[in-house]
Amino acid sequence: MSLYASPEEYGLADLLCCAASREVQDNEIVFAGTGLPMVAIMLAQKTHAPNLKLIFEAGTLDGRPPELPTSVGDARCESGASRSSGLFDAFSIAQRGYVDLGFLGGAEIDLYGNVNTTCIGDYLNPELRLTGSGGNPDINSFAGRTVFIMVHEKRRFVENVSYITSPGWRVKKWPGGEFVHRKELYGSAFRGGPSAVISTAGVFRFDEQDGHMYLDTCHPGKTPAEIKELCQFELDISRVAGETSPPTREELHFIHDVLDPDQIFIPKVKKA
Amino acid sequence: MSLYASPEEYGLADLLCCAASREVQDNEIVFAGTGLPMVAIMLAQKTHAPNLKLIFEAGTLDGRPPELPTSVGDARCESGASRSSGLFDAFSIAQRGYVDLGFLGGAEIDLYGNVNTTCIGDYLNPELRLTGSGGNPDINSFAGRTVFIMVHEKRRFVENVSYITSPGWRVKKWPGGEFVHRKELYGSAFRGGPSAVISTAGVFRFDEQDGHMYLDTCHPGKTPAEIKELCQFELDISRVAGETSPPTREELHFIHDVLDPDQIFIPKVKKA
Amino acid sequence: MSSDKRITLQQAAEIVKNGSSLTFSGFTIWRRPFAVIFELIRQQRKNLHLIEVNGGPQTEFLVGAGCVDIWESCWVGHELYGKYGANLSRKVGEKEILVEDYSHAEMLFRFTAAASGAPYAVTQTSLGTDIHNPEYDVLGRAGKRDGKRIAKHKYIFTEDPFYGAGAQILIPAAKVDVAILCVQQVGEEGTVRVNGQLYSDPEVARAADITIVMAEEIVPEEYLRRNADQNTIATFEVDHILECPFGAHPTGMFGKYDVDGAFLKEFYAGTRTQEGYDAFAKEWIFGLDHIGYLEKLGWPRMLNLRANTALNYRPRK
Amino acid sequence: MSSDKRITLQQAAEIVKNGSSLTFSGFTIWRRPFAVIFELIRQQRKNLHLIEVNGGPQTEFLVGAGCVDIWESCWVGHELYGKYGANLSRKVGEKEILVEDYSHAEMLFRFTAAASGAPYAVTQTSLGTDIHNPEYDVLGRAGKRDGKRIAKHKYIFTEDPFYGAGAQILIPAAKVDVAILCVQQVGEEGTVRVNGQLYSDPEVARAADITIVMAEEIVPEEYLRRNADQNTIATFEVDHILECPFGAHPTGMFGKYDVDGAFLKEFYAGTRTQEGYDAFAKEWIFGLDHIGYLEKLGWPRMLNLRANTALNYRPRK
Repeated sequence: MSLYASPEEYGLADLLCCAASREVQDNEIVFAGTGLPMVAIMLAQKTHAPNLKLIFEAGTLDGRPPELPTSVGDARCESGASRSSGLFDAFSIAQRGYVDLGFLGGAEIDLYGNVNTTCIGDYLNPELRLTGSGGNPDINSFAGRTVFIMVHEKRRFVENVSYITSPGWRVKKWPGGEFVHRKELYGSAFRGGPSAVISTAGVFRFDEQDGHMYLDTCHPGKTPAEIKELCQFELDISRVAGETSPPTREELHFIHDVLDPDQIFIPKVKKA
Repeated sequence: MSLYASPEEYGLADLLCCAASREVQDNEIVFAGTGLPMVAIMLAQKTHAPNLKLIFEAGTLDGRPPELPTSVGDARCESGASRSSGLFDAFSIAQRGYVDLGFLGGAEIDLYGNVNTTCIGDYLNPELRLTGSGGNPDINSFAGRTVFIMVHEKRRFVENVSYITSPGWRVKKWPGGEFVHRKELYGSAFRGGPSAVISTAGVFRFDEQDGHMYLDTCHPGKTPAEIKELCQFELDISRVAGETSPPTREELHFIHDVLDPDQIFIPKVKKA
Repeated sequence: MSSDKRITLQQAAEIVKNGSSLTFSGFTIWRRPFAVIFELIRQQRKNLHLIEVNGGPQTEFLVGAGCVDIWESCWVGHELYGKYGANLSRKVGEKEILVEDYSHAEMLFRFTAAASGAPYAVTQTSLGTDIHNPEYDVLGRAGKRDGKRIAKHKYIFTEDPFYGAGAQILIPAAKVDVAILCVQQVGEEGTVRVNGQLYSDPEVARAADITIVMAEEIVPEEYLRRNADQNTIATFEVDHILECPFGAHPTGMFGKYDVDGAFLKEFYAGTRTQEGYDAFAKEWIFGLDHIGYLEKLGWPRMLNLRANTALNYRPRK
Repeated sequence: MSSDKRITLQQAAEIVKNGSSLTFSGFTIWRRPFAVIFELIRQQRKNLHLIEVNGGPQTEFLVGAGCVDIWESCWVGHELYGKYGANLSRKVGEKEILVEDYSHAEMLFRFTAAASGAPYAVTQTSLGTDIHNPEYDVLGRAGKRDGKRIAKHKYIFTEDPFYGAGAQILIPAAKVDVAILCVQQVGEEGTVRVNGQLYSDPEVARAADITIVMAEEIVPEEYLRRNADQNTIATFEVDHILECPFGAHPTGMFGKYDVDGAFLKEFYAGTRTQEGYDAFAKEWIFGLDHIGYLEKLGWPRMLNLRANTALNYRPRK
């Protein structure tokens, strides 16, 4: 039997979860958001990164929840942690530079990895007010790398996001608002930026020099041309490395039998 | 039997302790330093101020130590406290404005209540380096009132202290260093200042308008003229209210039988 | 002295005046002081200014009821049980509410500054985002920045002069009139012991001018003082206390009960429109008191949320 | 993974290089990492830069031994057992050491800033004192303010621009190479549980680039993780651990042993002169290791300091 699952054995959420999980390296300190990223990180912990340290924004440090928390404030976060305290600790630690990797989401993203979770349309007269920033810009400002997990629709991969909630590789320099490279603005607080976007179509990375997103791998069944068509900005498809690796059978086992058996975040695909 | 002890029944340390204790009002939040002030505050707690809240600088809030701590970092501080944590809490609470009263000491004091605990002589070429500030200026900056307990010697009650460690009613405005009223410098952080000096000679208070120290009460056996002679600056003795009340028999009982039976801070005077 | 601080739910709500600024304990859908929130809605409080490290169902209930004029925070939603704050979103669209956006860390540092008596904090978060867009200073545009309770500036740009660390953002301390906390235990004199994650409760309690603590149980002070290093908030930081079991429902409480996800889902699904909100409030808030609310929820529902003592949450199987 | 972080006393001292900046756990005469302090003296470390929230016997021992070039802090002494720091005082008089004075709260806020990754803090303490006298910037006068490890300015005066609160002092974050902590318990992976007052241990551990934790006992991680909300410092903030019973002697440790006042008194009385210091060091430091030191102290002395488990200190009667 193959290491990798065959297409009928997994769903899109499984694929995203496993792709996200593989962004984690062993021994890293990872800032976990609610939802699929939480499953992805715990999957990494069960597989290739047993020594990763998990920080929950609500205040649990080096957490090892025995049962999947439904959010970062969940009572389950505290079980087995090295220390449970509060947001002051979590954000102080993050700003101090301890965090290697954060997982985030967004409603819109631009070529530079700027992400919007605040509103659609003019901020002062919005078509739709969203949840707001949460810790998205903070984790993105403080961590060495951030990975975004997003639904891929053309209206989400846009030329200009309605509101830059979370900073990409080229950001606005205030008070003027001209775009500059993140490195220029962040000074000695510069530690990196978005390192990958895992969408429902493919995996994207960034050229740290010009700050542009490029397509790294296409999800099984998708072509670079199709994916380019799903972006309003000019997507670089010259550096495609191939196809996104499917989930392994071991990964699917951990996701569905151990981590999320109740399908809270990841639905189970019935075998054909 | 009189409420008050007769002169042969108490020592100078008893007198200072009781005078200090009487500066505490019930329900106040009091920042306690090591030594005699600690006994004074706990004496107030046993007598007229049962609801005072004691803060120890090292991080114990609303403490009720069953046995006298020998310093504010002592393991005894934690027993029976509302919360034990650390300096960040103690100083945050103080800067936030919770503290009504602090007790402090000093090596030198001037007319305005500026106190020195740092060095004798030129700071850059000192005759004698002392302990340094500790929390003296902090408690004095943050509390509503501060009371200083000092040995009264002419070399200590000076025209100009060698170094202003802790701010009085008229302080130096930097970068120039000209003296201004404390109120002018502290802005909305102004909450008060030194309210009393309890020396081995008498009790002194301050005119908050001109910021000058004046003699309030003379300790038994001392005259205003004698005390004036013990100050290098021009001491106002026009407002003397009388003699410092001696310890009561009840106070002496608490000091020697309950709080400090081992005479750690306050020696016991044998009855004649 | 032991009962000085005790008040009732009604009195707790009455301490919050029309126009007060207000903040809460908890985090998104955990440990929100719902029994007081419901009472505020019953008492039809108006013109509230919410300043929250993060929002959640409590924001949505108050906003939907028309209690809130200004919301300063970073996030609102129901986590897994409702993607965003539909009531806030509706009122923003209808310009019935002013929203001032900060980042999560900024809100936390604003409360930390206030809690330690500093007028502002310095941070390097969120540089280059529209959170710092000078055009998007909503309270400034509305002429609300009087420099008293609302700072003269939303933020100020500066540079680190000590180590050359580059751009810094100064953000004003969060000044709030009242903080309402919902915790597991409070002592008779006000000592608070929070179990599990503290969220931003210590900062919030200290930042506010008046702090009200609603607890699952009021316990003897002496019990809490036996282990001072396990306590979270000291007596003198707490002005009023009240006991109110299940006071956080429908949000959860570590060690006591889980989040009532079904309740939140129903609220989220049913209150996209004002009519929907009004119907929900009519059913679940008005005409009930806290005991009536619990009786309406019923024993089976509440027993099903009950946390396991060894685990501090309700295991899924 | 469980033994990765373990080092010996000798190795702990070797991590501190000549010229390192260094700070410690504890408060005045409590929980100072003396076993490592003694080892640093035996290894004749030089040119150390101590940055301490407050000083104490550990300062005096290192300063007397000639290990220290710069001391930034606010206080040194032995509390009840010695009025001031006689070794520091002597070396200041002889201009063998640079002393930079801040206030106690300033030192604490400097570490808090460093611990939360901010380059500086804002405070209103000590306004109008000589602590802020521009002439008294000792490290500036000595040309040490390179803006790297030592800030370009001792402090900066400013005004609150948000609420008009008036004069403010900006003080630089405390940047330190190594923090050495002495605590009751550390887990195999580095989780620290401090009992009793925390002093400034959490800030100090997080501010330093390298954090070494010496504990009375190394315990199974799993034991500490059963009650995560009682732990003080998380695994990833700790780089090295070692077990060293009675490692804080002659200072005290909550729940374990009281301060050895007689030892401190003898040190204070005997080390006013350099000759006195050298004789004391010859007797108590050189030629001994930690076990030799404990044996020299002897059982009766140590049993007499032992804390009562119920009280956490040794009752006087």
